[in-house]
Amino acid sequence: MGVDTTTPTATGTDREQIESVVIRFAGDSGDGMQITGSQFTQATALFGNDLATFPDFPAEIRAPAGTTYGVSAFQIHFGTLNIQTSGDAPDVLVVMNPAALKVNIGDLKVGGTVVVDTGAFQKRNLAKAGYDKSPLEDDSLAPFQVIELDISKRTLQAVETFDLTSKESLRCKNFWTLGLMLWMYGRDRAATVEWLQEKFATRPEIANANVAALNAGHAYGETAELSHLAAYNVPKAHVAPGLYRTVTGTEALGWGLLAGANAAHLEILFASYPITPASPVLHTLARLRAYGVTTFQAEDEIAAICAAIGASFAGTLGITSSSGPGIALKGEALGLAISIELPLIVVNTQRAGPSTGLPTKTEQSDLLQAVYGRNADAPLVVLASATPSDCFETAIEAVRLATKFMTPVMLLSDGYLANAAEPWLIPDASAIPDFPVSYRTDPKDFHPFLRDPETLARVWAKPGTPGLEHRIGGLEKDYDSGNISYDPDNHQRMMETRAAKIAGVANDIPPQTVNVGPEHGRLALVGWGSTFGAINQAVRNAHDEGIEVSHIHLRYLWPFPANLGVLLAGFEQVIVPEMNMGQLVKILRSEYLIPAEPLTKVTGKPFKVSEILETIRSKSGDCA
Amino acid sequence: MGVDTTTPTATGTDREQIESVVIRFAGDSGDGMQITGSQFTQATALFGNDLATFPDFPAEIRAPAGTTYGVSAFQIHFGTLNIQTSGDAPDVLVVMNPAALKVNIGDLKVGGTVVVDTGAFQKRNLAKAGYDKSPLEDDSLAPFQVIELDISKRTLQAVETFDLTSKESLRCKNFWTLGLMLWMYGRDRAATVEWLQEKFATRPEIANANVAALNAGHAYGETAELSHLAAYNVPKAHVAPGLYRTVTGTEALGWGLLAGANAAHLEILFASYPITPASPVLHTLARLRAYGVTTFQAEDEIAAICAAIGASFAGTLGITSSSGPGIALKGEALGLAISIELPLIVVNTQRAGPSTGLPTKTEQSDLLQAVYGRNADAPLVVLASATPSDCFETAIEAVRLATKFMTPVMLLSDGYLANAAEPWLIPDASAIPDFPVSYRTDPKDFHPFLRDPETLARVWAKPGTPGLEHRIGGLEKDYDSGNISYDPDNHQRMMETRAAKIAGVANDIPPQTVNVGPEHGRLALVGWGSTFGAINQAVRNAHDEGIEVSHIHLRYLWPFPANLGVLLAGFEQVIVPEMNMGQLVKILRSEYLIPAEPLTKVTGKPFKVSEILETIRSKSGDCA
Amino acid sequence: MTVATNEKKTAKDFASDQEVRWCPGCGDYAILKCVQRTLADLQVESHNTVFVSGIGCAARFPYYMSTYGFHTIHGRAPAFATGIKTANPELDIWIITGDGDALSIGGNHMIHILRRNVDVQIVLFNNEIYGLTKGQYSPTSRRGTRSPSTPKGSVESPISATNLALGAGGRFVARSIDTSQKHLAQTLMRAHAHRGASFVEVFQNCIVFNDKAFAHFTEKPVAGNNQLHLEHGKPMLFGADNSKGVRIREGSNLALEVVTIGENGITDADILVHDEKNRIMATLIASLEPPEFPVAIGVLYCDPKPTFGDELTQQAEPTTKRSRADIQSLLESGRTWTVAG
Amino acid sequence: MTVATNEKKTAKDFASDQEVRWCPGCGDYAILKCVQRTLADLQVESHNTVFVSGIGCAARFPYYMSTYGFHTIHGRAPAFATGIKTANPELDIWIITGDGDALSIGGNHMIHILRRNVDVQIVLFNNEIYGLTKGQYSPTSRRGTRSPSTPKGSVESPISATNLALGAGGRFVARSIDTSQKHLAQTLMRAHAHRGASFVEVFQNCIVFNDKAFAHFTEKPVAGNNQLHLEHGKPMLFGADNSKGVRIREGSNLALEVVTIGENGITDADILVHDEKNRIMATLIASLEPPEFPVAIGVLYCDPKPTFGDELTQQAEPTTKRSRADIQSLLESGRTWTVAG
Ligand SMILES: Cc1ncc(C[n+]2csc(CCOP(=O)(O)OP(=O)(O)O)c2C)c(N)n1
Ligand SMILES: Cc1ncc(C[n+]2csc(CCOP(=O)(O)OP(=O)(O)O)c2C)c(N)n1
Ligand code: SF4
Ligand code: SF4
Ligand SMILES: [Mg+2]
Ligand SMILES: [Mg+2]
Repeated sequence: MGVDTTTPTATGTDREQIESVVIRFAGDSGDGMQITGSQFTQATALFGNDLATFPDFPAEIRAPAGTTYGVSAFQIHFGTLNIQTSGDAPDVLVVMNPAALKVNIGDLKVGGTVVVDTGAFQKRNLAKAGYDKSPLEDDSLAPFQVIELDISKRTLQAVETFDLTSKESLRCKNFWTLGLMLWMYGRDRAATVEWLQEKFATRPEIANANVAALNAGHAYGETAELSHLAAYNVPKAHVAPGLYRTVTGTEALGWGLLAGANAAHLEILFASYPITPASPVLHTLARLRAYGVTTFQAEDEIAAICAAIGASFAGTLGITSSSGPGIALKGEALGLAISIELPLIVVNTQRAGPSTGLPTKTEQSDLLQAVYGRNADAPLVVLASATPSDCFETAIEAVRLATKFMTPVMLLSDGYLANAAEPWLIPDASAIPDFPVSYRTDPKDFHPFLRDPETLARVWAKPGTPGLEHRIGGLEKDYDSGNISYDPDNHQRMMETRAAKIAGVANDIPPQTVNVGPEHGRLALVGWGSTFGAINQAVRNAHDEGIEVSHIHLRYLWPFPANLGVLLAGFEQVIVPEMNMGQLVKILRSEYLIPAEPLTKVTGKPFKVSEILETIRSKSGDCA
Repeated sequence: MGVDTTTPTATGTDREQIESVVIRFAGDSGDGMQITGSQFTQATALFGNDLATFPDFPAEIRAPAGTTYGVSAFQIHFGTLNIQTSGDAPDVLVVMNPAALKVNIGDLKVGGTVVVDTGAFQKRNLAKAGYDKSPLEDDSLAPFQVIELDISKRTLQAVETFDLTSKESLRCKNFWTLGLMLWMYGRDRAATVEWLQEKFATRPEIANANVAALNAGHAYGETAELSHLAAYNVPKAHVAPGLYRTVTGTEALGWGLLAGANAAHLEILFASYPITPASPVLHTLARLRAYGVTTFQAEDEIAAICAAIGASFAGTLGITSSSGPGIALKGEALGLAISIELPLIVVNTQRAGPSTGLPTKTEQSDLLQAVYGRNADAPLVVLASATPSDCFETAIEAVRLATKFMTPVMLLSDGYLANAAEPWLIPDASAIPDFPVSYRTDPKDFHPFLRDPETLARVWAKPGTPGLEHRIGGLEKDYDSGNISYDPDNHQRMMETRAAKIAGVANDIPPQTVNVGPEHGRLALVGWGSTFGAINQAVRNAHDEGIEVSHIHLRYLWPFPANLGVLLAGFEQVIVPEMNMGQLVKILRSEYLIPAEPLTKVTGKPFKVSEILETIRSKSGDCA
Repeated sequence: MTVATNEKKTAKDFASDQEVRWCPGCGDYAILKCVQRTLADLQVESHNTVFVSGIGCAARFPYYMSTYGFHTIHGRAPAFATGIKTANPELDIWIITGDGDALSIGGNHMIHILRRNVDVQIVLFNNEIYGLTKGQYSPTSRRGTRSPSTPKGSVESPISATNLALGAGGRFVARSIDTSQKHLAQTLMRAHAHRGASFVEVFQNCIVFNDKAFAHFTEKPVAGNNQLHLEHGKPMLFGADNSKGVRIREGSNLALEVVTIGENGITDADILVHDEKNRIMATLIASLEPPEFPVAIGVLYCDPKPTFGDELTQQAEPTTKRSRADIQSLLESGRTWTVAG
Repeated sequence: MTVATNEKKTAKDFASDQEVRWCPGCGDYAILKCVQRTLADLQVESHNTVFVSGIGCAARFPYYMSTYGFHTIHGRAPAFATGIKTANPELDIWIITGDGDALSIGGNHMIHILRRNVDVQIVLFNNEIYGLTKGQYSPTSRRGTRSPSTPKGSVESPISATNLALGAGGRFVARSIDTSQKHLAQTLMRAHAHRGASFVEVFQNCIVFNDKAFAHFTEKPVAGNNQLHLEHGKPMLFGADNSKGVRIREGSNLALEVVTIGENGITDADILVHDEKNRIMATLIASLEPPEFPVAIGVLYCDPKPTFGDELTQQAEPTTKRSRADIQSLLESGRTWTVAG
């Protein structure tokens, strides 16, 4: 291809400088919107913006073309400043067909831009989307800037010299669109060209046609006869120097587990049963065999956790992973792991419930299940990740705590985090502190429930070790020998010991800090998990408005950091925004007897910054 | 048999009158102590005492004879006044072998009486029990009144005329013992004789031999040369007039489910998988086919709850039952039942955990699991029974709420309640209010999520009804059509509706009352479940000591009665005694922000009255 | 919503008003059409018919039927169906399930519903893949299947749905193909006619994640040589003009071989005659696989015995005790005593 | 605690210090003794041996062994064992399970460990009852079993453990009897020798809740006529002086019959020769039952194939990437960019 794809100049156009923008690409499941979005993300990351993304898939694998429920969307928020969320509402909406317009137009900011492929607005598609007449022909789009382009036709023209079927040709239209958008924001095409050439290595004609479409879209921008086709410049973000990549929560979590196991000097048995949106963690780890990771797709979730516990019994790090309904199935076995005090990590990529619920939508409604969802008093450690890159950190921390305290750790992620991407300053792997496990080998005075007097962790004695043969199980064990014991006082003692061990984790984790705002004052927003970005941004915006408010983000959900009670007591009001009906708020109220109040949202969608900001405004009014 | 067994006279003995007594029968698993205990209970009930019992089985089916872990015990507390618990400590201990002495002597009140079968105190048995020398020969029993009798030998003599093997003959010794104890407390033998004749109808020689042993034991008392063999009179209790029987929690619960279904005009499908201590509920209902109860022993707990939900879908009352670990397995399916809003009753006969724990011991540690133990926000109704006879009432109430609100109801019992017996004023079945369900039949404007505007319950439309064909499932449903809906706002609305429906149950249940003591004041003890008796007695005793304290017993654990918050706010201190590590206390603190404090016990044994009384004393000191 | 009338129902009457949302080209469409047509042929009452499913692409099926439907949870449809049928034996129940739903998470419920012989029709859409979760290998996937969870290929041997069903004590075991509409309809009819648990494995093409998994015996050009259509009492002939057949290899201790009629003096009489009441024969032919053998299609085994429901009904007293007085007597059963007022 | 030494170990060395707590007279005692003796005969290392069990009377077994032991939860032992074996393929793993544990709640895990052919020995103590929960009928209980949950007798047909194992794809399926110490020991030896999932059903008497369930073929006087001891390559003879045999009934389409040597000209040569590599033959003889037939005892089927572990190992690269630098390269894989300082 003779066209130079590397220089993102905007010849002949005056680029307007803006600080940040939110773009949503929307089209049919078959239109390749996720690819368009991730390629745009890649180019934007390489350009040097900070960014956050939100891919939003339909529940159906491949819904019939043109239907509203088959619409797939990808939103990216990027800019010069710190980008915390994928954006409340798009500034720009790119729609590839009427259904995509129908589903998404309601979200577009008033005055925002909508780019429409008019070529897809035929009668049949309009009807499928439920339009009686074309919205392009009435004034329903009046509040917006509409850029009508026959992308379909222009794509076909761009690729007509290639030997493709007409279906194949039309499939290139997402790259035409991408080309145009890359031009519009002055981004480089080189990475996409490279990606296409690699992806379609065995079918170069497909690669070349897509590159041609990409370039044609770009060229269309350059030479656009349309005066209303503005171009923008979103300057690089000022971020710490170093080597970056984009990372999704899933990747970071998988790699974090590996890095943690590496620090613990352990191999991993990762046993799981597929379930949306948790399966990609399994897929990520399945590719890491050479790193000492064995993955096992079990016959169900129960078998998966049991195999993981078996692996931990054998001296490997057992990990299992699922989403809400699958986690529910693991409760009984989790109780066993707690009772026999073996390290285990249970990853829960939460989704919207109850029951099957909205499997592809996000929610953080499994906190109570994590903390309490088993028979009897069976305490464990619960952590949650805040952002895609934080998944890496929390996964390492999960391994550290599981092995140090010989305990199951529940690590909470969610559907939003799992799929969202952000730029990541790649950590220095050699700087991760080592925390090698030490197995018991000495038969002298051995019994399996010998405890470290400080952590109360029991010894880890793995089969294969001469002289340490022992039997464990879910019946109550004698404190002093590990044998079965029905003694009433021993049961009391063991219950207290298990509780004390987990409570003691509070002394092994960093004290809770305030992320933004004063250490005490009128109002604190306490959050956990993937609401981090939205809360953080809202609190910053509130500061800009002169409102005094603090953001406290909890990574440790059970036990809480030792100072949390005192910290929260320093605020007149505590608001707990959660994507559930109010779960953390229940635990905080119960533990600390503070009148914390919930701010809940259960639409299957992340919080908007504005929703939280509004609450801050009204609550700070309350205080004043 | 020529002996008159009907007159409980104590010729030639002056009976000392006492108000109440606690007797514990203890022996080898093979010694028939449970039968002895229940026969004594029967006779005592017929005599007219109030009573409470506590059978305590070993975990092993039939542990080797003579071992300490093979000891089986049965405790009965009976008297003239209201008997609330099976007694803190026995006044009289009857032991059939050294192991039974070893295990139980520590519980006997100082100055109490121990009746010993010296015939079982041979070397071998002493050794098996871990005695170096016979405790009858040192002064270890000095604090007690010891009645040494060679019961074994006397039994053999009593039955020698019957054609039994020597093993069979010796097996009669529990009836000899029973005869003696019946004499000692002036109880009638007739019921036991009748029971024996019925039980061994096909083997009359066994029946007759046991009757002979019974009579011989009784006669031994009558004619006892031993002056220290005192006889007692425990006068009848002053109880409401009417027809009585003894009832265990299991029987009452099973019959209550039936009575509830009858009031709802429903048949029952009771689907369960055996597990200690829940299986007897299955066994009880398996005998009620003629009453419209079908029982189904499923392949596992998951299949059991699914079959029960299926039955409810089909228009029958689906019930499932298990204990902690089995309930954990039902979490996922329970979420479905909540999501599709069908009536369902889940009975949890709790046992000591975590994991397999102490399967034959009691605990009430599944409250958090009941309220929160599922993925996502999935609210249901939780009730708990207080006493064996209360199991009947709560079971009816569970059916009423499940059908009225189209919701799963979790009904909590425990191992203690299930096995404990008490006298029961048989209720008037015709007085149970009718609450017939009405199925939807009208196809007009039908959809499956049409709601009663007041209760928010959806319609119950059962397959087989023409014109009401519909599809339901665990995916989120459209509020207005019941079809699958991925709409964000609809999800929010449905979440709120499900929560509001369950919250609304609070308005359909009686306001919380105070069981004993003032309506507000210094100190309230708030309990739930089988701790009722111990708390109640402790509070009454405290009153006798002049301490101001109230007892509030919760039948409704979720939602709470509407007035509970206000009621509790009226007390300076709230103490929550629970046989767990503190569960209800967490929920109360979180809901009402009151500084309720736990009083916990996790030994696998019920609270003693004295343990609670002590806490009352020290807490009332705190207030003063 | 369909109100029962006396008019003859057509396939359309069994379609719900919900849009069908499988991938274009998915084999599920053909099965749906065939089931709707079969119900019309049977003239069943839609209000007495219940479709029960677990979770998966296949399990969306009930939403597309105008009958009663219950989309339950993953793997548990047989348990729900057992409850429904036990509660109301009049209902005509179809279980729709996938290979993951039925044989991975749901394997236990499947073997137990077969063992109990609950009177339902079970239709297993076997696409040898987890469709809904985007293409992981399943228990029926062939060894070496590359999937997101097995990037280097799966190492497990697939389970045979029919062999498992036979091993579990199933009394009706059959096989058909999504696109073989006539054969599928006949097989579903047979399944419906059988009282007891009828197990039908349907080879179903997942065009997105496992396209052409069955092409080697379902595609027109190879179908004749690679499908053995079973008929009770008929010799097991196949191929062009029924020129080939299957027989027990002589002196082989129960192994089969393919022979050609006319070659080496072989006549129709040498060919194994299908006896659908013979469980061992069913077991033998269930394992036949190309290239050496054709795939056996049709009713492998059908040997009815009393159903779970029949036995329950037969054993149980009818419900005679419905009144409050009956409850009262129950409460008063056993030993009682009166405390005078 | 047993420290490995070079001295010859005896059965006693495999007993733990815990008191055995089954009911006096329980068949479990005999199996325990036999397993301990077999381990001594095999001279295995107790520290490399792991006994894994679920819940039930049988499942208490590990506590009584001096090896490593894991008493897990009800029905899931095969899943735990799969994890243990996959984590450390050097370990020698025995699964001890009951008929409820293995075939009721645990049926799914059982069929999947067999299908995957994980290299373990599975010993199923079949007493046709739930012992630990006090006597409810189990999936192997015969129809009509009166139990606390079936006061009028069970209505379900029992599942055949061996047929299910064969149907699930098990590669080693055998049967023995608690009290037949020699036979049981031999069978356990064979199971241990087989690489892959070895499934051994042991008929075990529950003296308390199901006494004499197997007496009709295990008690001395009837054992000869009612037990068929299988040996690979040997004709299926049984009875006094091996006077009877089993053969395929002529013209029967795969049905068996009992014949008497010498009668009607029948000789040893007419008798079916046991071929333990023949799955169909195993399926046929697994179903034989008194009074018409003897019960087949011994190795019904043994046809090894690569184990799950072998295949995993063979497929996988060895773990070469253990250093922090390897982790670093992984994090830096794919597209990266540098932001200058
Ligand atoms: C408890 C639970 N575990 C896992 C899942 C995720 N899941 C849904 S369908 C499915 C398997 C689908 O495969 P199959 O049954 O073969 O049906 P298909 O989609 O191929 O028709 C899985 C693993 C779930 N929904 N619930
Ligand atoms: C999850 C769970 N469900 C049920 C039980 C109760 N339970 C324990 S053992 C058992 C069955 C025992 O039967 P089997 O496996 O045949 O063993 P046996 O006692 O006869 O040796 C049951 C139902 C349990 N412990 N856990
Ligand atoms: S993923 Fe496969 S099985 Fe599922 S709908 Fe698409 S083509 Fe059909
Ligand atoms: S109940 Fe039966 S199986 Fe269990 S220990 Fe006793 S005799 Fe053995
Ligand atoms: Mg499939
Ligand atoms: Mg058993």
